[in-house]
Amino acid sequence: MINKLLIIIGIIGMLLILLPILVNFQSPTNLSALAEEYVRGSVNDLKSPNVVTSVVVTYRGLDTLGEVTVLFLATLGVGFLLENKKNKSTQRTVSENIRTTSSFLVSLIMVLGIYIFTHGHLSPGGGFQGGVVIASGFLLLILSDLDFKISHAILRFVESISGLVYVLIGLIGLVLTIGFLNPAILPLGKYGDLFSAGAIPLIYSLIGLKVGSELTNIIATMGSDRSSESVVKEER
Amino acid sequence: MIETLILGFILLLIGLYAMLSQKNIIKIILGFSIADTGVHIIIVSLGYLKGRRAPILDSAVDIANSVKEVVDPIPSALVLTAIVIGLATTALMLVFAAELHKRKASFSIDDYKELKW
Amino acid sequence: MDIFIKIIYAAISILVATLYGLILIGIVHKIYARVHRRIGPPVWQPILDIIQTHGRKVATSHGIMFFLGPVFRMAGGMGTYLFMPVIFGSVVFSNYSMAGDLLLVMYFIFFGQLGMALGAGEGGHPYSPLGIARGLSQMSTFELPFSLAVISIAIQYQTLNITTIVAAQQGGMLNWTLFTNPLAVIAAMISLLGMNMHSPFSLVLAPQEIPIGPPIEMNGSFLGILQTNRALFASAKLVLFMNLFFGGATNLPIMMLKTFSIYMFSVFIGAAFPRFRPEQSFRFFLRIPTLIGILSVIVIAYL
Amino acid sequence: MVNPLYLIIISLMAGFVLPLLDRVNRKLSLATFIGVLLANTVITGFWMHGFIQADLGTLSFSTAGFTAPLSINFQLGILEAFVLLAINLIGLLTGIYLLKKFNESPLAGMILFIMVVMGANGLILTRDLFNAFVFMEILSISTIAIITLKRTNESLSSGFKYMLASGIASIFFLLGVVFIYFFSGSLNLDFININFTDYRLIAVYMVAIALLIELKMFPVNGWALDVYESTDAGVATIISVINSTAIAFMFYKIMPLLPSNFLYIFGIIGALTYLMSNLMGLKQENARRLLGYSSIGQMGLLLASIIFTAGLEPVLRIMIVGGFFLNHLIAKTGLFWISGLIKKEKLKDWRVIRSNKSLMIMFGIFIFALSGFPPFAGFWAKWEFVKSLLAGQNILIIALILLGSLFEVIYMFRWFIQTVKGEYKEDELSIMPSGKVILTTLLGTLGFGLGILIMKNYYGFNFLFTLPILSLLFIYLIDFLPAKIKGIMSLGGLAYYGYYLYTLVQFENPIQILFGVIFLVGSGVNLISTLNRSEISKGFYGLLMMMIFSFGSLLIARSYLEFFLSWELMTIASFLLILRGKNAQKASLMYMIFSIAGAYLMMVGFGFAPELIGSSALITGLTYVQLPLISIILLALGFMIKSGVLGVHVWLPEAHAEAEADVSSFISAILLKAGIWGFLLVAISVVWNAPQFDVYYWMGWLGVFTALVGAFLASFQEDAKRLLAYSSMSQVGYIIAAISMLSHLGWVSAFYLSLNHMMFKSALFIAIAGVYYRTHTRNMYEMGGLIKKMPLSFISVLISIIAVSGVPPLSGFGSKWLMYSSFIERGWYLQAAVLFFASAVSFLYLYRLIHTIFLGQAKYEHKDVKEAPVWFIIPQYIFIGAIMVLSTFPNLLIKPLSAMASQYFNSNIVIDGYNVYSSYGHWNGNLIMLVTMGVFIVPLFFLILFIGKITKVKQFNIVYAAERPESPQTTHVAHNMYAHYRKALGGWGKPRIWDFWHGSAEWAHTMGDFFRRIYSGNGQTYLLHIILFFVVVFFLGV
Repeated sequence: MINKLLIIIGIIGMLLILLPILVNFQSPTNLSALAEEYVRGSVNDLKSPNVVTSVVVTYRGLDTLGEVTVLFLATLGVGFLLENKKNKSTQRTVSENIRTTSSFLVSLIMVLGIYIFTHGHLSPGGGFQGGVVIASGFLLLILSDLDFKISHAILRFVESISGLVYVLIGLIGLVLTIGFLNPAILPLGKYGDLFSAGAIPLIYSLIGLKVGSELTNIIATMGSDRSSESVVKEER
Repeated sequence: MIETLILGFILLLIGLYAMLSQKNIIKIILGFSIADTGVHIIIVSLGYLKGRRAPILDSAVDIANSVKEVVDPIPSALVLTAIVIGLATTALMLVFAAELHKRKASFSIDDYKELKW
Repeated sequence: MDIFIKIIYAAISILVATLYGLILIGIVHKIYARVHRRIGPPVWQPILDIIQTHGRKVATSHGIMFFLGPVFRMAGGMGTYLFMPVIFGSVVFSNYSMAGDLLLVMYFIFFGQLGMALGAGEGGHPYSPLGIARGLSQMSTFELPFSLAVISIAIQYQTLNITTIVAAQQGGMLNWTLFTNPLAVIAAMISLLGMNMHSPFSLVLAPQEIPIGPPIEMNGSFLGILQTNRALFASAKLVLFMNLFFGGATNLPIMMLKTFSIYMFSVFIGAAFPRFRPEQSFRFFLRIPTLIGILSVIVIAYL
Repeated sequence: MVNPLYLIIISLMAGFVLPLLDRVNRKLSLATFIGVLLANTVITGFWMHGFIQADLGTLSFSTAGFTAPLSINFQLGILEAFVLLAINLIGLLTGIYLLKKFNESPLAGMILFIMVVMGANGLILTRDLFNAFVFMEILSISTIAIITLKRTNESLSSGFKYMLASGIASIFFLLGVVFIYFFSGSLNLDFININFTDYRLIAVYMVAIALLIELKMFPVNGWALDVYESTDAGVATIISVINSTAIAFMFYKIMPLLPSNFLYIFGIIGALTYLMSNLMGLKQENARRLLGYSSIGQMGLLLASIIFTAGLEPVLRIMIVGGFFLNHLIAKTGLFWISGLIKKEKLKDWRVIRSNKSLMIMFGIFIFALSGFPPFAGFWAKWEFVKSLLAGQNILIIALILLGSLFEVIYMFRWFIQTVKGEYKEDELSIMPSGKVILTTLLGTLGFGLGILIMKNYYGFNFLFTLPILSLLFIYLIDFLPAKIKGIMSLGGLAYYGYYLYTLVQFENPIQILFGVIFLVGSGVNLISTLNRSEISKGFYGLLMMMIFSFGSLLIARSYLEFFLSWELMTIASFLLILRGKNAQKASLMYMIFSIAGAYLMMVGFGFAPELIGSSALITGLTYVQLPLISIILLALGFMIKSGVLGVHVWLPEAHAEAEADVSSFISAILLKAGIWGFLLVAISVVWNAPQFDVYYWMGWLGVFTALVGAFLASFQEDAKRLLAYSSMSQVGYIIAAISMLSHLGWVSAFYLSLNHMMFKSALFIAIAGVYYRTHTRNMYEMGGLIKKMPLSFISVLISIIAVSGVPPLSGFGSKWLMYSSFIERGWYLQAAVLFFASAVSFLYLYRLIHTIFLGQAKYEHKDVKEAPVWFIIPQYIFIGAIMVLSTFPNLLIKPLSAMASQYFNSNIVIDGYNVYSSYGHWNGNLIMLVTMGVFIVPLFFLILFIGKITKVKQFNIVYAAERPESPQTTHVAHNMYAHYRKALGGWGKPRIWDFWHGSAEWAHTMGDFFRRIYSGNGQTYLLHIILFFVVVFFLGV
């Protein structure tokens, strides 16, 4: 009872604290100085139409590297926790329709994913989005094809190599003393081209690969882990 | 946009309330996810400028006058990172939940107080 | 040469005091006997007793400290007496009062008691330490009102020098401390009851409980010395009280008269009251007399 | 220099490449793992070196070819370099520590470890708020994942609780950062230049609260405790040290954004965390969880110090914050490591540590460091912190911190004592891996060295002040020698030291010489008694010399800090000496607690005191300053605790009784005088600059009642050493009262009594030590009749008790005479009466002491007892000889003492030949001695001449109702000797003070137990705490 009351007090308190922000909220009419510089710089310095991509990959590239690391850590943690639990998955059947459709869809999904991360600097999307799409393709495979076994070794290899190359690309900038993660190590090219904006498409592709393999890894690990259910059954 | 901002706050508070009041670990994680989503919506709505376009300077945008035409790209960039981190956290939480369940066959958070005081 | 004369004077002084003390004890015995409707022993009986005990051929000793106990006791008695001026203005009876003041006398009283306690302790008889424990405890309690009284008169006369205190009380009875500072005198006189160890404060020698008390193992010459000392020590204490509270004495008869009166005070009280239990005695001293003592200090110092 | 970005890059590359390398060979990945940590350490080491060599300012490193605020930048200044070096070094060492574990567990452990370190590095370096968020997430996710390195139910559930809490914290942080961007238009700390007032406040508030949650502040820290308790020792180390440090540094970085009223509240929260977690720690029995409480407390202290040193000059600030930081870093790392080696949960099971000497010493070092003892960094930090807080009038914070520190000392030392004194069985022994032991030893040595470095380089202490520590180390090196050789060497060293102080340091004031005699000559003579030790006595002489040299330093200290340092060193040494006693657990703990409490009072008292002018010894320097009243009271209280004044005396009998026989005399005769010395110093400052309120009048009363109560308590003891201890308390009461009089005669008597007490109490304690050595009991009723077996001891006890009692003609009377004369002269009449009473009562215990041991009936089991060993007899007779000389020729002493006191007061005693005249009376010690000898000799000769034949009789030949007594036990009146007195005292005889302290301790434990119930173990409750904390603190601040 007291607990309930305290929860309500807490939530109401939070509300009261946050309310002034809503009350005083005024939608800005201009970009902040920093945002303006990003918008201009994206066109002029980086030749990348997608400003968000410029910010994500270049200006705040360190964040993105960190972000990739966080995902990497989560994968690692998931693997670490669910290790050595390769119980047989419970029997279930998959209809023929789904199996056929999915095998057809998967290739399309993969292509879409690759498209998204290679065109990250031109259109909406990017490495993460592409990676997620690829992972969803694998998810579909795992769900539909019971015999589908994805090799953790390959996933890990892709994951490691793409991460390593990503850091190395950044390192080249540092070695050339033009700055860590500076995409200008490659020619900037023509504005709007696929092969433009320096190393941005390359980095985004690597991110795409890495995110894709990591998420797939997580899904695969979680999917293969059925031990909890079996324990429950035994207890029942 | 004030409407989405309000929505974000409501989601945040709903999420927090769920985290505080639900006993089921999965529901608590869901609560966290809801709150996290609320935060993401708040971030995006803070960067929104009325009547402007996404910050992708393709042919539809007047490049010379781009700063007057697009919304703030920074929150968009931040939210991207935030989403991924949120995803990672949620995944890890779920794995913890699974592992806990494996040991005690319970999803009630009240069952996991071996350590106290 | 001076020092030898001094020693001779001291010897005379001690001799007189001892004889006086012995006769005093004899008189008391006589009084007690008459109260009991007996004829009683002659007044010189204590002297005969001493001669008799010294005449014993054999003395039993429990060890060196036992041997020294009576010596300490006697030295304490002699010392206490010698550090006091007995008769105001008399060269013979001024003793070694120049060695120290009232504090010295008060502390030298302990010398003999401590030594005796040690000697008796070595005797190994359980009654000795029992008596000593009672005695020490009671001593600590009556010392409190007594010290308050002493402090009170020290404030009053602005000195701790006994000769000066006596000098200040000269020139008529009304100058005595008894009249100028009655509260202090009351406190001190009640303490005196404890010091003299007459009933109701006769805890140490309490014949029915711990027969004879500390000196129970003493015999022969040891006992003789103790008896001698009892007389000397009694008169020393009386002289101290006389000096402090009753104007001192300018000659021997006055001294004897005054000390006799003081002594009779405790004798009469003792004849009238039964003995306290130890804790009753301790509580008694820590209550009324102490309050009177504090009062006397406050009255003298702050009013 | 290497770009600090490499700290991130190398770790990341290693993290990504390790899964591949591990396929090749595990050895390779282990090498890489260590290589990365080593590289980090080397890089930061170079930077630290660079910053020390030259003032490089703060350097900025940007990324992506753009400068801040466009891109994310790192900042590296000396502060960052220092913190980075520290955490990377601990990271490296802990990595090595965990190497074996990592070799056996999945690869993920190593990667996660590297990532924790990387996250911490990034968090410290980055200037971008959102980037900080990312690094914080890296840090917490990798920390959470690595918690499961030890796979148990507990670690999993605690990890989940951690996730929930850090999830909420990250939501707050993220929202806060975004709001900050929304309001200020920048994410870079260097470019945020608006004030976060009114509704904007929430932005920075959320960031700050998120950091406080991650810093595990009270009460939002329940999850952290579970984590500390359940995870692997190495992991706990990195959470406690690396993780927390990085977050604390982050807080430091956002501090400029926070409004001052909120900063103040956060500071209070920090101090409160320190207090509460230590209070709750009192009830802990699980070692790991206790360390968790302590870690959290230390973080609170660190936070408070970061906040409240904001206005100080940088060097001082580094001294304080850095001191606390390093202290926590080293001590906590060490303790967690040891916990990993011990593998025992319960505190009391840690006694197996005794099987490994060097680990045990390290354990001690960490405990002492954590409790803020010199020479460790925490000591200096605490000193400066309290001083700066006082300058800022932050009394509340000081109270919180010192109280918290006291609680910490209590449980830490309880643990320490339990551990080093506990008995362990052979089968409990576990073999400690020597590598880890060496690592731990290295760490302890590092901490010790750092402390010495601060001492030498920052403060520039004179050689003499480090001597106590050096002597401890030196004697530790030669500890294999027999005790006698060490004893003689110590004696020689002490002699030279005394000579050195006397001739070369040149005392400024004769009072120093007097106390020099008490401290050094007294110690020297007492030292002779220790030569009786036949075994090697490991550690004994080192501690003893440390204590003695600390006494010396106290005399010549020229600043408050020098004095306090020596004081604390003395406390350490004496504590460990007392702890050597067989059953000294409780006694030494009480001693430690009271000493620390006193030390804290002193610390605050010194903090209030005005700066000294010039560099003369305190005894001169203090004359010219006007101490404020509060300072006088606190200092005096602190010193009185050490002297065992009424109310705070409860440690004293315990410590005296339980210490080794030859140590007790040092404690009673000399250690208590250190308190007197301090008390005197305070009094000296008051003589010419008296405060408005006559506080000394009340201290006088306190001293007087100490004398009385001490005498009574002594009379009721059965234990000889306890009796003497209470007797010391009583005597100290006299001295305190005499000093408090602030008059010439009062001080003369105080000096006289101090010296006298040193002599007779030493003689008594050594005599009792001799008796104990022969009879193996301290209970007086178990002895009796020893006069025939131990006549020499008897004589020395006899003379000593005559000196104590003040019976003429011995020197004790001099002190009594001076005392009463001065009291009456000063107008303290009633006090004088109480003292009369006290000294009358003192006869009770003195007689009890000598009678029950030496007189009465000898016990059968003592029939073969011999005289005490010659090493006990020699010092006794040196003291007895000195007492006799001073009794016969009191002028030898009175004259110089009078001269000492007349530096401060007009002399009103006249010394004429052997006569001493006060305005009230006079005293001729020499004549008294002669007369006494005369009146003693007359009856003696009379007796010898006239006694006739003496029959020596055997035991039991007594007049006992014509019966033979049953046994000595029933005949020897000794047990409960003054029962009737106790009965007469009624309710006054109850041990109320003891009950009070007992009650206080009980109460504190109950409070701790009450408060820790908030940590219900339920992760959801912890969330609720967080939300409510968020709300409540906000409304408090607004």
